[in-house]
Amino acid sequence: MPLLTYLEAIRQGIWEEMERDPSVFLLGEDIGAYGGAFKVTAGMLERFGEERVIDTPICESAIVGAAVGAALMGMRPVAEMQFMDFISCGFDQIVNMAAKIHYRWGAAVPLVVRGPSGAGVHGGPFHSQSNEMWFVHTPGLKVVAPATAYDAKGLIKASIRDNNPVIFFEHKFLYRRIKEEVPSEEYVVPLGKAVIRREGTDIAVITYSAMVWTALEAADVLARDGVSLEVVDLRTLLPYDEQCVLASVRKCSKVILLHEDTMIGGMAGELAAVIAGKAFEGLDGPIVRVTAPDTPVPFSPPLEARFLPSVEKVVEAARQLASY
Amino acid sequence: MPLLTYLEAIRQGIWEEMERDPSVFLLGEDIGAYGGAFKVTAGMLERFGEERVIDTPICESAIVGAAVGAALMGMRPVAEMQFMDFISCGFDQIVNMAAKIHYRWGAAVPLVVRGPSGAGVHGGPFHSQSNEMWFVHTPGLKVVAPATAYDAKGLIKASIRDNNPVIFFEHKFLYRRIKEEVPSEEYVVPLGKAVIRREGTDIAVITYSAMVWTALEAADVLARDGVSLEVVDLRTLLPYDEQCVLASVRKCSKVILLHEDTMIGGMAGELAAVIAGKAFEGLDGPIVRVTAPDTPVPFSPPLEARFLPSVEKVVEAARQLASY
Amino acid sequence: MAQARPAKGRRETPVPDAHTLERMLYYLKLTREAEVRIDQVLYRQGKIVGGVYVGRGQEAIGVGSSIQLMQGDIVLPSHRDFSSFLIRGFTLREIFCNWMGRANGPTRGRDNTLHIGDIKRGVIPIISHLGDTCPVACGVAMVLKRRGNGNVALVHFGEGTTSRGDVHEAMNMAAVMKLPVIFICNNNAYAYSTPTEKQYAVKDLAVRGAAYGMPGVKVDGNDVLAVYSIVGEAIARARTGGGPSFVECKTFRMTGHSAHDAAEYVPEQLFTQWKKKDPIPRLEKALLAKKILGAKRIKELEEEIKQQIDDAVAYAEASPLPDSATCTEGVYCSDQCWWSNPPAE
Amino acid sequence: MAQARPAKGRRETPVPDAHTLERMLYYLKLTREAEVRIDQVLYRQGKIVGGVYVGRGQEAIGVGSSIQLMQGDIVLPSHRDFSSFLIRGFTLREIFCNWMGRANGPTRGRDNTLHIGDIKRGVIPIISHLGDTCPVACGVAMVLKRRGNGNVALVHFGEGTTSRGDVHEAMNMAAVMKLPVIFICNNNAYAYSTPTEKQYAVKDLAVRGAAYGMPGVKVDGNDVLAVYSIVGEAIARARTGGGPSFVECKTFRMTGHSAHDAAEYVPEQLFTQWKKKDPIPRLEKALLAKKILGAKRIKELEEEIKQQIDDAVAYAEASPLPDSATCTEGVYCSDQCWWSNPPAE
Ligand SMILES: Cc1ncc(C[n+]2csc(CCOP(=O)(O)OP(=O)(O)O)c2C)c(N)n1
Ligand SMILES: Cc1ncc(C[n+]2csc(CCOP(=O)(O)OP(=O)(O)O)c2C)c(N)n1
Ligand SMILES: [Mg+2]
Ligand SMILES: [Mg+2]
Repeated sequence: MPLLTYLEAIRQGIWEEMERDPSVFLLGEDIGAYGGAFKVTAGMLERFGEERVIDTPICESAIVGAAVGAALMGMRPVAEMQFMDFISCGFDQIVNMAAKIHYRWGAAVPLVVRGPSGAGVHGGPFHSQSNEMWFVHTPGLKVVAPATAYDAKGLIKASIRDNNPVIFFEHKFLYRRIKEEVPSEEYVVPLGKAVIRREGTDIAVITYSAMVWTALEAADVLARDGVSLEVVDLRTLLPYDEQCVLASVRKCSKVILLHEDTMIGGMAGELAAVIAGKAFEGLDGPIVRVTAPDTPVPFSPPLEARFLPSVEKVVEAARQLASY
Repeated sequence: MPLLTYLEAIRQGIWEEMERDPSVFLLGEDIGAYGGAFKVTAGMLERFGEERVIDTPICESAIVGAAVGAALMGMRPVAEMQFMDFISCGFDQIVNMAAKIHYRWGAAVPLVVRGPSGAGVHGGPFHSQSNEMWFVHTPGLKVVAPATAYDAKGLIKASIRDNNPVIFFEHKFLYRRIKEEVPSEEYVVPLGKAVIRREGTDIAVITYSAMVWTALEAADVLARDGVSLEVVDLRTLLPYDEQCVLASVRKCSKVILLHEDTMIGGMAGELAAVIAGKAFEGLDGPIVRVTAPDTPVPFSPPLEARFLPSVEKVVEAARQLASY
Repeated sequence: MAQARPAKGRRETPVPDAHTLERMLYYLKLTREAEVRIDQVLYRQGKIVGGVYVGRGQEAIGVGSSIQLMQGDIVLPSHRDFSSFLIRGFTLREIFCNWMGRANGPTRGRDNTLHIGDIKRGVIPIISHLGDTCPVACGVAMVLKRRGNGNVALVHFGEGTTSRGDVHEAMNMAAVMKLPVIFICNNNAYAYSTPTEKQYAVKDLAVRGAAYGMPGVKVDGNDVLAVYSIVGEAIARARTGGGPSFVECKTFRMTGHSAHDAAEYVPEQLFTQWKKKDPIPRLEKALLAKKILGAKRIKELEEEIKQQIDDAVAYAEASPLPDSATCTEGVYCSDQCWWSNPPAE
Repeated sequence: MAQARPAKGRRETPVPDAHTLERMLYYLKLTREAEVRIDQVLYRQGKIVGGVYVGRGQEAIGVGSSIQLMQGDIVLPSHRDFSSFLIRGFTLREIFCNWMGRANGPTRGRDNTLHIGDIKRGVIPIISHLGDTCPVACGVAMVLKRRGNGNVALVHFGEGTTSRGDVHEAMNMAAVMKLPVIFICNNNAYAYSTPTEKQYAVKDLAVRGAAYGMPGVKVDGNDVLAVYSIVGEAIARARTGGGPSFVECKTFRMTGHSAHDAAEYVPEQLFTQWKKKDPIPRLEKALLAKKILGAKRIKELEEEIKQQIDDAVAYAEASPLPDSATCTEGVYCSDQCWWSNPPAE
């Protein structure tokens, strides 16, 4: 199997869907000749032409709105946000136009809004955000956040084929840091299905995106002192895989909810409610959240390091919880 | 004490702050001669003049952005969204410009963005939304949602005096349905402090805004069959009063989290995480969420009635939980 | 509707034939009467709840524009373009069912007023958030252009809406990409209570066209024939690869902003002045003068219109409200749930 | 800085005196050298991390504009207007500390590049979200207008940024309210990799002024004297109640979009053409010819500039990085936490 980076896997997934389905097309800023700020769409203009790889002016709201219009006409647009931080400029079109059309008048809106999100590259407050919760809280959307190259490819393909608006959060820190063997045979990873990255018995760590790797490292460390972590990668945040989460919690009876996003109103809250509501009897200890603090993402490396949940923080939280 | 509606209380609060502090001014659509779509600012143009009651074109992003600019100059702008649904059009200026300035370079941004939110008046999907969580999840903002006329006045005054951007959610269903005696003496209700609306012993119901009244009605019903509800009104959602919430939960050992907003990613999740994290030992039953379903707000009365959490739904949930 | 064919070269100003003229008068009168029934009767009877917006006095804009659309064209009406829905084939029964929140209305009671859409009939509805349909029209036009059948997208919005960023982003994008979309501003002098001088600082919004590199023209929005020809030219240009246009239709809102608004802020004489420019008598007189229609035929049309409205209202009132259980259906498009516009395979 | 006084009537085109001319040359050279140090030296040494944007070749816009500001005026520079910060009194030490994320930089390491602000010194920084400072400038101008001291707000943005809705909403609002704000478009021919023909469909963006009812003029952005007079006229108009203006400064980005971008998409000859129009030698020649400055004085300035930059870089490198514990401080403005710009009581 060929070795692909997380970024190459996304490119290949989009590429295959473009080959497979002429209704798939791309729009965004600098995605054509330049291939995108991170080169995700490199080579696509040459292969698919200007009609299917469309450079736009700087207008996120019009980019998303145009994607909705094209989707209503039966196309499958994939819109790139140069950074997912800038999705706030197209926010209204996503939450009010795209998300509600099917419920209101029954038209399918098959589109994907994708782009790089997350911190760890010293991008500062406006190039490092994790903005998934605005959309997880919006009925009618689907929200995806892959952690591995295999999933990134399989999930972008599934997202493009989905008949609903999908907000696809790629983690820029993983783009070139992860290299995996990815099968060249056709496959998709279904939306809404979590996966257990590591089997464990003592504490379930529910997480997604880059933090999956942090959790796995922490699991290695803890294994040495006999604490067994189970690591659940949600992969899709909306709809999320409640059954998988509850099963893992019931099995381990203790749970840590981990994400890079800030704490208040973060995904950990939603998961805590579902767990404390439906797996209450199964809980042998408090539900623990390990997340970023409630601040913007600071720029300077020492501050950013403090902002990001680390292996150390997960290990410490797990040790405390294990001894509860 | 004079009887005031919820709406009149807000008007009086704004009016008093305008009288007290010349740096307070208003901007928004149709707020001047017309007095606003709901007449909250009626009479203010006549009293305070065009320099302090500014009608704007239809441009929510520029309205919020201009409020930020004025706030940076030492003013205390109060911007009206004709409906809080339309705050999505000024979203980027709130979450990226207003919320992060103090953290980034230490300048105070004392502004209020206020307007009518919530359902129950057959407004349909775009005039009925509860959009508080986008802002509860944004560090640097404060989020307020009063349930009573007394609080509405005291909280709008406190919000105007606060040195941070405050998003103030008025519930349009309460505007004219609530009439209370409101003291004419000067008072403010501090941000960040919840209040116990009704003392109880069996189940704590944590809620805010219009649902406070639903909870109180449910408490009356349940009192008859000997189930005692304690009703906590958060009043401020960010920062929220963790101590009050935890104390009430520990006292009752069972909790229902109630809001009109949709469930996934709603405030109930955040509260569940804090409770299951910090009051775990105090819990004698699963954490129960009673919220709207995860759909847009439907228009037709039977659908809207089904959408809204009702006294019946709270009563039923409480009976089940009581018998747990 | 005729098939759109990309004409060779730029067309000359289109002139409506007698049949089209009669249809225009018919739709003007039907729209006027249907809306009167809505805000003067049903709303006051409490049979329509929530917000009620009508386009009284400005019916000529929707009629003069949509009447020219061909199969495959898409219109994105504003909240005051009732006529566009009728012309594109929505029945009065469907429309009244939607206004009354009935289960068998096009939105199944989920959305209100004219938030009615159907891609097959070429209508994409507004959302309340003003201006949001302008970028959507660009996306529609991207697809129409690529398909190469000479189809166009028509998007209507009020003059107040032009202050929103989305309108700007869309007009600029359409100009850069030479998209076949016609931006039609229904300038009715007020945005809720806000007069134009508090909305923009130019005499005519038509000048905005030049700011994007597209033709910008103003037209008497109360003259359905003038709208027909000016919008017709823009449509012809768009069909033949000439790109987008901006048309400012000057008209007047002959009601309050919505049914609950008495419009006390509007100087009375403005209503009386504009009453004289009512587009319906204007067309009627012209057709009678030109002997294109006789008084008798007009009577027939009015009879027919009254009957249709009575029928539609009765039908809607007799129709069921939605089962509350359906509240949670159809949030997502899956095989189980969605009732129209499947995505093309 | 002199005190702004609302002059009676409209001023004639302003002409810089000898002292101002020297300062302009000084700031041009200082900006050029400081930015060369940043992207050619410190970035390559890995001493500056994250995104690095410079304004090489377009320094005349910031210099020719900000040099005219008076006490109480506010400038909102773009990400390429390094000179505006210097002219308004930020020290090189402060600026380099910020670029290097030091604890004693103006943002205490929380934000990067030129995201540096201080109301007392009349600078409000951009956020990365392009165009967002335009509405902010309107709010600033509302306050300045009300105070009546003849102060103005100056906001810079690139030509690509004009495609964003916020710029439109702000320009329209400013025109309607006759706000004392000058919208300055630094048109450097590219937005990242996007050339102007993919950004807008007009020859000159200056025509946008007319779309809002404000003067719109274009000027050679590489001619600091031309910028000085054209922007000066706009400032004079704004100071005396004449309202907003739009100025399009034609220039060229002599680097990649950021330090990591080789700009292979830019035809080589464009760089060579624009090299000839470099604003710095242009002013230097003019001043030498007019004998306003001698070669010796210029040498002195260059010496001084080099020393200042060396000092600032050394100072920044010797400055501490922030204590990680401060990460959670200052999210809110309360008595405990906030270090500048207390709201006026
Ligand atoms: C983004 C947004 N802001 C505010 C409103 C509230 N609102 C509804 S209609 C209206 C006036 C619209 O004026 P105009 O665009 O001229 O259309 P008209 O109603 O006059 O036809 C306003 C302010 C809205 N629907 N959307
Ligand atoms: C809303 C938004 N979209 C996209 C970006 C990414 N981005 C940063 S700079 C830039 C190009 C800006 O071009 P222009 O406005 O011409 O300014 P220039 O860099 O040429 O000075 C882009 C697309 C952004 N920062 N903000
Ligand atoms: Mg109007
Ligand atoms: Mg540029």
